[in-house]
Amino acid sequence: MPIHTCHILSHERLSGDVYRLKFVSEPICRGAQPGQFVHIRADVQSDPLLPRPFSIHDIDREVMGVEILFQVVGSGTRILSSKRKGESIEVLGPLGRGFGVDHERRISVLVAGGIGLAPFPFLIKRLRESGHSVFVLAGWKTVEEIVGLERIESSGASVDVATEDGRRGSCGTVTKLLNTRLRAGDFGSESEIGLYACGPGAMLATVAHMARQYNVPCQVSLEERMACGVGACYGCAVLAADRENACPEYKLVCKDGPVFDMNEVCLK
Amino acid sequence: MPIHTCHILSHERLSGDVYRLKFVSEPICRGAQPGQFVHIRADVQSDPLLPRPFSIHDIDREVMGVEILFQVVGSGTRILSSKRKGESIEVLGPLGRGFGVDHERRISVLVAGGIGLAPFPFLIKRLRESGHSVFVLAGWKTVEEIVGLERIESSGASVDVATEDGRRGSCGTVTKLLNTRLRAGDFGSESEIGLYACGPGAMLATVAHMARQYNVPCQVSLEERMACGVGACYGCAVLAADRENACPEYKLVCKDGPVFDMNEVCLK
Amino acid sequence: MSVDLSVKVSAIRLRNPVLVASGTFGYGEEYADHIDVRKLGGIVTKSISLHPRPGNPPPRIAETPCGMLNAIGLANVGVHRFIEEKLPFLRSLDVPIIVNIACSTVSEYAEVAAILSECDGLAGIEINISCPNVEREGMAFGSDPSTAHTVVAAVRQATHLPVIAKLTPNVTDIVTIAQSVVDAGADAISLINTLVGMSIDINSRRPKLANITGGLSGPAIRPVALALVWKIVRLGTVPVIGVGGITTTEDALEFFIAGATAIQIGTGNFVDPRTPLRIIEELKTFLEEEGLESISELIGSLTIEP
Amino acid sequence: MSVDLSVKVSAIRLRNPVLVASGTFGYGEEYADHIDVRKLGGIVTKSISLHPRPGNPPPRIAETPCGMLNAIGLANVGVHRFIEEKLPFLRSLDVPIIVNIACSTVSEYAEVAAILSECDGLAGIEINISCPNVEREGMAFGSDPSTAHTVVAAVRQATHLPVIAKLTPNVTDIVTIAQSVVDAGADAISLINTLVGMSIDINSRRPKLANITGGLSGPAIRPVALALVWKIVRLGTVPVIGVGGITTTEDALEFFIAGATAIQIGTGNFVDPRTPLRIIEELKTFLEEEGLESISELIGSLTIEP
Ligand SMILES: Cc1cc2nc3c(=O)[nH]c(=O)nc-3n(C[C@H](O)[C@H](O)[C@H](O)COP(=O)(O)OP(=O)(O)OC[C@H]3O[C@@H](n4cnc5c(N)ncnc54)[C@H](O)[C@@H]3O)c2cc1C
Ligand SMILES: Cc1cc2nc3c(=O)[nH]c(=O)nc-3n(C[C@H](O)[C@H](O)[C@H](O)COP(=O)(O)OP(=O)(O)OC[C@H]3O[C@@H](n4cnc5c(N)ncnc54)[C@H](O)[C@@H]3O)c2cc1C
Ligand SMILES: Cc1cc2nc3c(=O)[nH]c(=O)nc-3n(C[C@H](O)[C@H](O)[C@H](O)COP(=O)(O)O)c2cc1C
Ligand SMILES: Cc1cc2nc3c(=O)[nH]c(=O)nc-3n(C[C@H](O)[C@H](O)[C@H](O)COP(=O)(O)O)c2cc1C
Ligand code: FES
Ligand code: FES
Repeated sequence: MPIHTCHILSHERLSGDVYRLKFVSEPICRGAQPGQFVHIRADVQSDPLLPRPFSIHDIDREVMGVEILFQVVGSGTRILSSKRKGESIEVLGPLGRGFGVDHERRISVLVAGGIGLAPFPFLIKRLRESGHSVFVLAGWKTVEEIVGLERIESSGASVDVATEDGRRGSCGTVTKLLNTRLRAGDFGSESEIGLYACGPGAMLATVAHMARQYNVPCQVSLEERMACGVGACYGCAVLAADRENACPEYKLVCKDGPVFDMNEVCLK
Repeated sequence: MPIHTCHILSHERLSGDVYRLKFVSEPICRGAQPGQFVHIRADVQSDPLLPRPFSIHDIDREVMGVEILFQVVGSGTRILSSKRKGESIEVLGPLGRGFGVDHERRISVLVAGGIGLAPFPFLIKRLRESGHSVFVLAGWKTVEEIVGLERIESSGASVDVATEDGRRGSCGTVTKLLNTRLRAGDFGSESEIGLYACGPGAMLATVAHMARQYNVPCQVSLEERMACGVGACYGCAVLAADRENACPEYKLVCKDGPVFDMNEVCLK
Repeated sequence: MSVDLSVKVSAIRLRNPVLVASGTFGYGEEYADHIDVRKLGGIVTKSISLHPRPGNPPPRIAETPCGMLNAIGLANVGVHRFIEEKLPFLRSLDVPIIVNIACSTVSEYAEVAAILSECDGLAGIEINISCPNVEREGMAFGSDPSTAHTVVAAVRQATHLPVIAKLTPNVTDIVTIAQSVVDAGADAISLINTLVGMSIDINSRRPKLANITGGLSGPAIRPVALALVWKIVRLGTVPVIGVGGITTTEDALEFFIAGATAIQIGTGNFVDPRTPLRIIEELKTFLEEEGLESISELIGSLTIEP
Repeated sequence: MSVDLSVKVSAIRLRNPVLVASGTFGYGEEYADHIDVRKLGGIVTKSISLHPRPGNPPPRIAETPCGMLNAIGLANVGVHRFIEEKLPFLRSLDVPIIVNIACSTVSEYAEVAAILSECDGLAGIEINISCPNVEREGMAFGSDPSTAHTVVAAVRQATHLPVIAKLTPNVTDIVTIAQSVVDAGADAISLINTLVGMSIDINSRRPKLANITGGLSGPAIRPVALALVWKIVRLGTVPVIGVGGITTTEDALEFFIAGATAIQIGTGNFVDPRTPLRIIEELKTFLEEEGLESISELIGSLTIEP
């Protein structure tokens, strides 16, 4: 899909530094898969120069709207956060390989760390359409950071929260919560479970570790610095699995991912 | 005066590409002389990097407002034009040497080419306060470009317009108009006249030429690319008068000017 | 009658003078879903070496003011897989294909050039001489006139294809280097490759690139590229292809006015994949508005007397 | 207890490590109405030559992406008027004053250094060796190790003041140049001076600078400056002063972490004259937040192992 100029339908600040922005794009609405991303330039300015990648948060077919959920961490996201309804942004996408819906395993457990929740509303829709039961475990450091949960709650998934400050849901990390739930067999039979995870690298490594322990498949959504977003610059490499001691081999997050099977890449 | 952050009081588009912006600055309001300029950064962005110089158009003591009149010609002025009321800009000033009010010559003739009208409302105020009679000759290429004239008309100066397309005022350049008026003795006795000119380089050279012919003093406001605006970088040099064949000597527009006596600099 | 954008870079005929730069456009296929690559003036491939190279560990890129650093490490599939897997698609486009080659020894350069010479449908070879020379303490081939001469002469001997030498800006005296590659038989010169740069994450106090330093590209370096292009154009030897920080038609025009016969878009593809095609269209408009019939009337039209 | 920002650049003691760069702060007085110049770590003057120089014809500056080009042409009042007209004010500030010198022959360099040595109240001399050497076809003194050595040795002989050699980035091998100026007796090295660049007005088809090419400065060049600073720091010979594109505290921190003992703000003064003072304040906050007692704990703290 060529890069195109997209009109902003709505833009709201959900919490201190997290925003939800909705823009119109018929091609993305029609073509996107959950877990894919869009490469966005807030403006035609040349500083920052490069587009910024964001997971597709949700799509709204009625208005051909595409949503992203993003956190302000630097100049690119700051400028994006200043865009108003009615203005436009430049969007390239949908890009990359999204989540595969595992039709053999109809109990889907989605694990999110912080803003890693971003791609899940769209994924939940797709999973529910395929008749899966969906459990979402979402973790944050503090209760103040919790954001975007209503969308998940109203999606028909059952939601469990973990906070490290213990002021909402279970106390501790989301991976600790996952472990508890898996151990207790809360989701159902292990042979029915498929894991989908998005969040910081360390969290993904822990989730993958548990997945191996419990012998369930796991898909992880990775992040890496990107330039082109389409596999042309070789910028967004991640080490392929089991390659640490051999001659290294790399995968490209933008083209081979951002969603990988946990066994394809080296997580740490 | 240190650089300071100034609140925008109003910002209006007067015509296709000309804007009038008013910001609050008590120090500039109190300290400025007509013909001085302010060095403005529309934002803390780093592209464009440098501040842009603008003449002080007018000041409004009641609200401590400072106005500039500017034309969009490139990225700096484009970004400035997008600033809204309530936002703020970074301002260094007042800078440079403004117009000297010649108390011996109480008939002031102001000649403006296009956006060169910018510094005149403030100058007219000062001249009128000093009891001068003020004539303004203002020229534009086409009638569509005429902008900012009401302010002059309501200032108590008598105004004469020239357009090159002949669709308003006299037909031709403003220097042709000046010549006609001087020849006809329309302003009064030559020994009473002082000329003040702002506009493109070629226009200033012609005005200076006439001033010599009619033996009247003339002050010209010059433009040159600026970096520091305070005389520190030596970037805004203009050739000093009568130096073309000798070892060159330069004046700095930001420190020695922007207003010069026509005999100080080499105009062409 | 419409304006003529065609140029000749030595024996390479281009329908229009806007190419995409090595390493920024993969093997052509990556952008094929996003723009009509058939309209490009030409495609310069990612640097190809004799054997496949995995490239450097991540992070490989970092953004800098109006620019970016990269330390990809010449990741590529190697010349054999290139010919098998990548070339058929490229050939199908009916666009001049220039293969950029990068090696660590002189004999490897010659070998890769010879292998490529056997292939149909290539328009030329661009030699990336900015790579570290493993035989000489990793110093870049292109930073010394005599090693630059050796590499270009070896490639020249190994192939009948037009040879473009791509120069590095990280040198004291680019003129001597340019002269030596021309003496060695280069048909054209492209410049510039990236400047050496570095960036540090102040929180972790680590370099932002795993490789510590990387190559700076993008609008930030455009003035440097333009100065060097103009310097080499003035030698009046071979055609010059301008590369470095071009993202708009105005940028491209600066290079043509300075005397570049063609240009390459690198980082500009990342900023907006439409960049090269937009420049091609807007060049036509510009020439029409200026009353020029062909781009060649613009090339080298810089006025330098006061 | 408050954090300690003081550093020693060889024998030059600075209360804080933030200086203003030559050519961007005039003779100190120009900015005195706008900021409290007494708070600066030090002031490096505009380059001074033996005789006054008018400088180049205008236009002398042009803006480029995240940077600017200048071709001021070393306009200055000459060493004698400097001492009479400019030095008294500078001396009154109680801030370390470093006089930057730029000449066209080796003997002029020595002469200017000797004249300055007679003055009270100077903290050091910075040698701008990027100037064209009129005795060698206008090649910059600093682009060759042996001419760089000659100039620095001549100045070293002529003065007891600490000598800082300011290097140009427009060279193939900055390490050799650095080693030669250290051998010649430089007490410290500052870098970088500007990169050579050019820009063209596409409407008039003329260079934007009357001088055709000029020096590129500003954030655009920061990655280049940082890479070179890090390279010279690793030699471990003399203290290094980092210059190039610093406009924020984060930028400054990159240079300290890479190992610069002090920094200079150049173009950053034009962007906002408060830049150096703001960085001084924010450095204190940063150190406090990191739990460091002095800037020296930060200097050279780059981690490069994975
Ligand atoms: C496939 C993909 C999907 C993403 N989806 C989302 C999303 O849905 N919502 C969201 O808020 N963010 C998402 N991100 C991260 C987002 O792209 C970065 O936060 C953004 O690019 C930062 O830009 P900036 O200019 O604000 O920050 P910068 O000033 O560029 O950097 C600020 C900090 O953010 C980190 N960072 C910047 N870019 C990346 C990146 N590409 N990957 C990892 N870390 C980075 C840097 O390490 C740096 O410390 C995604 C990233 C990828 C690769
Ligand atoms: C003392 C002084 C007072 C000024 N007062 C006013 C004013 O009251 N109203 C107003 O509209 N403009 C005024 N100008 C001109 C104004 O500063 C420029 O138009 C502005 O800097 C252009 O910035 P830009 O980024 O939009 O354009 P750029 O992209 O930088 O340049 C666009 C074009 O404008 C020309 N230009 C840019 N800067 C200057 C400059 N400093 N001097 C001359 N030409 C320039 C260039 O040649 C270029 O072709 C003044 C300039 C000076 C030096
Ligand atoms: C991510 C990236 C990868 C690159 N890889 C190569 C390469 O493999 N071979 C080469 O000769 N140049 C390579 N370059 C350099 C570009 O071809 C070009 O010379 C340089 O980026 C300057 O142009 P630009 O500013 O338009 O990007 C690469 C540049 C970038 C940004
Ligand atoms: C307008 C201007 C004038 C300069 N004049 C001099 C000079 O006279 N002597 C000198 O050694 N460096 C001079 N420089 C170089 C600066 O001191 C500094 O090395 C360079 O600009 C890089 O730093 P920056 O990016 O912070 O500006 C000048 C730079 C500029 C922008
Ligand atoms: S971002 Fe360019 S290859 Fe992935
Ligand atoms: S703008 Fe710096 S001296 Fe005038």
